Amino acid sequence: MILLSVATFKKGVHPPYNKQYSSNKEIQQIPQPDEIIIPLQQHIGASLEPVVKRKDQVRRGQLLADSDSFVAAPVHASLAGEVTAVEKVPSPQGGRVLAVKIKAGGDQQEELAEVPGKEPEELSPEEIRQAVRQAGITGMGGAMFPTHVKLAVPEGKSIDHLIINGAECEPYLTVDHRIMLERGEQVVDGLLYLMRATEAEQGLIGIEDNKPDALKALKSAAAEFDNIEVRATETKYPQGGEKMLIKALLDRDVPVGGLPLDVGVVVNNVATAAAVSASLREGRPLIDRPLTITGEGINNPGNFEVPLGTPIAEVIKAAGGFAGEPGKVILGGPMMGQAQTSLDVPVVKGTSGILVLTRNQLEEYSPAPCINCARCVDACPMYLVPARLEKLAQQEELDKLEEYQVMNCIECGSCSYVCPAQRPLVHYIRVGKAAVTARKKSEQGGS
Amino acid sequence: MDSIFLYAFLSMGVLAAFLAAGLGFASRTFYVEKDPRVEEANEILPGANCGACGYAGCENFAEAVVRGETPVTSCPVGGDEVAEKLAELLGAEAETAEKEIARLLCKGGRQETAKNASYQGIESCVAASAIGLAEKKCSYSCLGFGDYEEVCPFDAITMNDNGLPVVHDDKCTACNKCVEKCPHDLFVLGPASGQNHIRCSSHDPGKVVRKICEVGCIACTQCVRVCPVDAIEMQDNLAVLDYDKCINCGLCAEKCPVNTIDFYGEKITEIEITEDCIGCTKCAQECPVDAITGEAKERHEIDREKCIKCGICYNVCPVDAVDKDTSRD
Amino acid sequence: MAEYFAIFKNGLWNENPIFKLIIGLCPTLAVTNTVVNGFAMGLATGFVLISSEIVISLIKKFIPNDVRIPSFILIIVTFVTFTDYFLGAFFPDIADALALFIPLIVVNCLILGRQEAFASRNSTRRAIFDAVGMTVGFTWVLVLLSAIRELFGFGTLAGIDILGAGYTDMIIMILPGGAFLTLGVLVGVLNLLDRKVGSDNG
Amino acid sequence: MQSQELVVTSSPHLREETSVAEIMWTVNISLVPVMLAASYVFGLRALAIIAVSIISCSLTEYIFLRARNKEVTLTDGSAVVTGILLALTMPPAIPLWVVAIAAVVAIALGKQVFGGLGNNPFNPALIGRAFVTAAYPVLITTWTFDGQTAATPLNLKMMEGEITPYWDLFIGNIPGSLGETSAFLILLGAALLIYKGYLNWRIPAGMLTTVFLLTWLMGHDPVFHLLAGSLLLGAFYYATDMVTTPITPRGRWLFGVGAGVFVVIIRLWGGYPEGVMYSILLMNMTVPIINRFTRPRSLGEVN
Amino acid sequence: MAEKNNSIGRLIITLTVIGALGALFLAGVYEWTIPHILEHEARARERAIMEVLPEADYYEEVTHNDKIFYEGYDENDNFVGVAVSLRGGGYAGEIEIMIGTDPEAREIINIFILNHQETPGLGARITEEQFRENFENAPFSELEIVRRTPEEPQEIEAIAGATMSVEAVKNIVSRVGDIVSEYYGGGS
Amino acid sequence: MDSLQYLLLLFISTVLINNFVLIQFLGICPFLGVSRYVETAFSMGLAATFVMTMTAFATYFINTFILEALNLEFLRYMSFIIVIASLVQFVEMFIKKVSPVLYKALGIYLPLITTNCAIMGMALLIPMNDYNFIESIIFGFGAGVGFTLAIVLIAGLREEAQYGDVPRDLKGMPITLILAGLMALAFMGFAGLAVV
Repeated sequence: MILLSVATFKKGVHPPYNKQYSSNKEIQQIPQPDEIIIPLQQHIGASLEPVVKRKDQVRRGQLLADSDSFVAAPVHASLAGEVTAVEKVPSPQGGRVLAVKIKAGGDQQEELAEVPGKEPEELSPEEIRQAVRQAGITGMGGAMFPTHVKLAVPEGKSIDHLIINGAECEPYLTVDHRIMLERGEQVVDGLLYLMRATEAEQGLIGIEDNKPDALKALKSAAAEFDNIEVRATETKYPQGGEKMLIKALLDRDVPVGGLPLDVGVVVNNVATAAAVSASLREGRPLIDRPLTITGEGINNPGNFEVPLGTPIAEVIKAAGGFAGEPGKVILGGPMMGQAQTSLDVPVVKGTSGILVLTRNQLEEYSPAPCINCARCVDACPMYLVPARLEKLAQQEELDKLEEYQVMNCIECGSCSYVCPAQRPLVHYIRVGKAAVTARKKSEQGGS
Repeated sequence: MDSIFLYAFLSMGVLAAFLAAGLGFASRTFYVEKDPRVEEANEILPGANCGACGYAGCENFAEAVVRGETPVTSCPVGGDEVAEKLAELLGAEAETAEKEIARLLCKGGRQETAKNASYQGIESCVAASAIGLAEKKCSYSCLGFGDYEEVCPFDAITMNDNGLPVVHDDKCTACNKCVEKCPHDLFVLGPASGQNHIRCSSHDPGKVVRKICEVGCIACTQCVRVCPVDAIEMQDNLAVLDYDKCINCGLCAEKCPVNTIDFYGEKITEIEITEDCIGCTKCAQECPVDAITGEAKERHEIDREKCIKCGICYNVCPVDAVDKDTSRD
Repeated sequence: MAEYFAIFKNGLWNENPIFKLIIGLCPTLAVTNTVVNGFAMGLATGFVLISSEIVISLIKKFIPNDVRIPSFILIIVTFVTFTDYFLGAFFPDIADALALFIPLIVVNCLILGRQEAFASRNSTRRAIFDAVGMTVGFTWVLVLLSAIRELFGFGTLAGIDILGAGYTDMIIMILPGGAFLTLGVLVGVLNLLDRKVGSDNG
Repeated sequence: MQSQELVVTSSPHLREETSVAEIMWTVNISLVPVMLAASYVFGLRALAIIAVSIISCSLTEYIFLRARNKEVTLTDGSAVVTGILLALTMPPAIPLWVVAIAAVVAIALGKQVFGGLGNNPFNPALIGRAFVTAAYPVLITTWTFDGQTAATPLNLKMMEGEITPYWDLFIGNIPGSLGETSAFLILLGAALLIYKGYLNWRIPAGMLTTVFLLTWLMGHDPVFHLLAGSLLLGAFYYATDMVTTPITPRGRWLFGVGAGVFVVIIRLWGGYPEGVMYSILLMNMTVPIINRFTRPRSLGEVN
Repeated sequence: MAEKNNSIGRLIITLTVIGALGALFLAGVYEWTIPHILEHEARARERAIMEVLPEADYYEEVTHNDKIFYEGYDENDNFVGVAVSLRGGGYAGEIEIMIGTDPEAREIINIFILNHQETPGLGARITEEQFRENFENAPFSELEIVRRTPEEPQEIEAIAGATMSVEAVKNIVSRVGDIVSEYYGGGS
Repeated sequence: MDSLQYLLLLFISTVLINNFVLIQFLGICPFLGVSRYVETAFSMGLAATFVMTMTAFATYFINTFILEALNLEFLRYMSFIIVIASLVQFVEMFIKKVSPVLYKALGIYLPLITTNCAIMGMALLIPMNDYNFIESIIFGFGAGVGFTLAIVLIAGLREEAQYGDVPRDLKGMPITLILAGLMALAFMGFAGLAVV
């Protein structure tokens, strides 16, 4: 009977969660870094124009770059000091990206926007969206989609449910767990603003049932609000995937190529909700974020509040440095995070964790041939056929890739995780997606 | 028994006439305007409609050939002869331009370029770049998996021991496949006669390049300054060569302090104006360093101090009165 | 003469109808269970090919373009029927063995293909050399294939016992499956040879 | 701070601890009881057949991989699986050289020409067996039991209309191929595979149910048809060969049902007493088409 | 070629001429070859009849109700038996068998396979002497296939691996009794 | 009832047991040539089936009422090929006129069919087997269905084989022939079904 009360979706996998390293460590403030690097592209959308130049003195919280485009989120200085350069730096997403470098100096008192701490119902949706955009808030679960864009409900659509994603299904990561425990009220408060912004009637908070304390904390925080429900979901990867969570909580299918709002839902991460609350109550732009640093390769795993732009080397230092020989440094969780080539890359808005795996933990990359065992088919929460997509991507059969719905892949990694032949399925699917996208672009450009 | 002859004659005659009438009727009634080249290609083909090419009949194949979907060699029945004729038909317009060859705009192989990390995954440049992973620190550099080896339909690209692709000039047909494929856009088509190549694509500032690549362009602009014909231009920290202007003198390669520029041609070691000079002054006008002096209608002289041995005078002299000595570098 | 020889040689290897052009496979597979059958089929096809190439190269000028193919087919079918009756009258055993595949020479793309690709564009003399080259090329692969199949399938070659009484006949070799498999492997091996030889020369 | 370069790979960075080799060797282990039973019922000759089959398969695989300059992956156990499965289809009196030929064909024409493991469209062991069935029909249909020539239960039924008692079929006290003796031991091995999650239940379920229902509808003894011959072995081991079966859930049902239909057609009306081998080969042929038309509807996909 | 006159009339004339001339030519070929072909057929038939009626010296073709019977006579013009050709489905195609019978004794004398498409080396072994001997002196009744050396006259020994072909031959031969008895009564 | 069962058996036998391509070696050229993709293979099969049924119909009449009636069997090949050629031409014209969609799907395969020996073989087998009118139609249709089945199946297998690492010298035709051989091996499972 208990099982029945737990919401879930079909398929998926059960990787070892390994959250014990940091799940009971409180979020701490990291020591102030000497230099920060703020990339000007920390969101999906148009790139930003810097509004500061070399040698400028900036205060903490000062706007560094913005764009005229709607689909963009401005960035702010998370450290007071002098701008030493505006140049291309290695990006955590790979490649190079324009960034503002700031050397610490002077008063670190932050500059807050003037926001009269109004209650949600006193504000119009538009006002909330404005404030959220000014604060530069993007999705903090990893995708970094500008939050105000998510909240802008297009004409003809309406939102009935606003879901706060507290599933945190990525193994190792515990930061959302800690946020819910330590800042539960802020999360619920953020949810109320988000509901107001989208005019959603119902707020839903989904939390995997391996975090009973967080469930309890949020239930009590939300107890006074009738229109907010806190629900347990099955501990299963990728429960935190937007589409999975919607399926689990509301049993709605987000259409292929569509967004949650097509089924009347908006999903936000708990950290995002907390940031929304902070921006509306205190006028605080998104300049710090909590994250988990963990893994077998870290001496003192824990959860830290980190100024954006802090090089990950600093965070690693704060967590006691490497334990043993580091093999992989991953931004994000082990299932979807990105392995880094360098420790100079900065923490950005979507960095929910830094995972360090030791060299000894890594297996040799030696994929065997696919034997059609179909474990990937049985694991894929999106009902795709990864084994086939891999082959189609190899052969660059773009028409068939589209026919097989390659664009519907959420890159959760379940297929690669279960593959007995160690096939780089997700990697091939990404190649395929990139090729399909490129073709679409060139077709649009051509016509 | 004679009736057999009669019946045979009549019945087959009637049947054949019937067939012919049908065919003639069909070819007129259902005449459709088509790409004339398809018709021509169809004429060249055997017309046996055997399907061995994989298409539904010769006409279908002709259409595919004209659209460039299938190589001219794919009609097994027609053999080489048909392939040649088809190539002739389709190549008619392509022949006019100068022969081009794919060139690689990166010289930083495993030895020259600093390594950043060790990549494990699909051994393909496209795959590595699709997730933004690269082993080398230089984010503009050749990823070194050699996708083009497979991409090149003419086997004109092989990977060398240093992890860089090598284009074999004799096999390259400038089909543009490698240019399209390379995720870092490191291939360009240059004239086959071109002897100078700036083999770098990095837009990083010189100080960054210096740290991560031994042969990367550090944007010192020396080549720009030395070029007698202004064929080199700095574009965002990178020297870019205009093949149309280049005269293949090799001066830039000589000057480049980091050896980014390759010169395959023959460097002029000695140049002088012979007695054949008619004093047309053409060379003097063209000389980029004003090293040629002399009155009109008299034999000109080259000032050895000033001369940079670019060879322009040799090229422009209308009466071949300039002699040069070359030696391979 | 060298030119004619080149045309002739073309059919033997470079444009071998079976393993390079991959046409005319129905008889290749169906009748090659004994060397005698394979050889006879090669000759029968060759006869039709040669005669029709001669006739067509002679009358090519009189045939309007629109009925080119039907005319060729009519000429071919005449020679095929002739071959069929001729074999039936004087070589009944062979006629029995080849059965349906004699009339099917009509629709062998090799024949029609050569008319179109060669006979209708070349002089009669050149056409003869082409036809003979193609015939020899077609026949030698047929004989090779049937030799392999007969040897393993019956333990004999052209009816002569080779492998002795102790050999257990490998019946699959004379069945359809064996025909496809043998030809597949054979073409593969010939490709390999071709590549090896080619790379030595080049 | 770091002595060596960091390793970069695509996500995910976690993998479940399984491997192709583990799957293959588990299949091999699950077949041990059947092999032991075969050597108990048919004597040491059975072991000789199994040994020849495994060695020939491995050797052929080795030669092919070496000739193509590929990594020699004999340790993945797939050649051994083919060897064992091939041996289990052989009648006990078969000359060993026939086994060797079957093994060479199985690996060479059944598997390696398509590029090796994972690429073969047909079950290699069954290709080997079908090849020698066509090549040496007499040798392959000579059955012995206790040193005597004997007819298999399905032969008996076809020729004489005689039904072998269920209990004999179940415990394996019957003549037949090496692997088609004891229904019990086959179920035991299959249970291990199901427990490990290496066996997809849809195919055997579809195949056995179809045979049961169809034979029953046609007025035959369904239990006899389930237990006799190589149906159980085929349903659990040959028809579930991952490489040569559909990868979609619906496709697997279809495959099982189709194979079941062919078994019944061949057994009841065909020229052969047993049709399991051919029915699986025939269904192997349809796998690309089945996969194509049973692609699961992706989440949120309309139609 | 393409510039040639392509009028419909010309198309028709060309094809008609080729077709008609070809037909004429073939009619000639037919006239020339047909006697030979018929002769071959006759000779093959005669050989088969002599094979199944070994005592006969010559035969006469008799038609009863559209069915052709070959009556065999020895040099003294004594009736030695009647042969008939029957067909039926085999394993791979139709099988045609010449069967010699002794209507008096209600026995089969011998059989000869005229045409078949059975598997070479397997089903095709029905043409072998050893198999045909099975039918010598077999009675006019349903024959039986056994997998051992035959002991009774109606028993036919199976060929290993070619059950279907043997079955087909047995079925065809079993029919001969009724057909022959209808016109040649015989015996009892 | 009896004859209905017989016709059904004739159909099954033509499709499976005596499959034109895999057992009788007829129509190998298009079988190997036009089997690169499932879609084209299927269209080819449909077009062939249609023409085969029509051909069976037409040649039956020609054979019975002209050739046999006038004792002109020696013109069988010639008349049949003319009939097939004209038929294909007329069908193509007809489809083009009636349905451009159908023409795109089927019509473009029609020219290939003239030289498809499965059609000619089928036409010749009818008088050889002494089929009556209905049997001829069933036979023609069954032969077409059998051809379609074989060509679609091998197209599926070939598409799949492209993903595998086929040895270089076996790529293309050789591997297709081997596939066909293995298919023929599997089709042997149907052998003997006809005798029922």
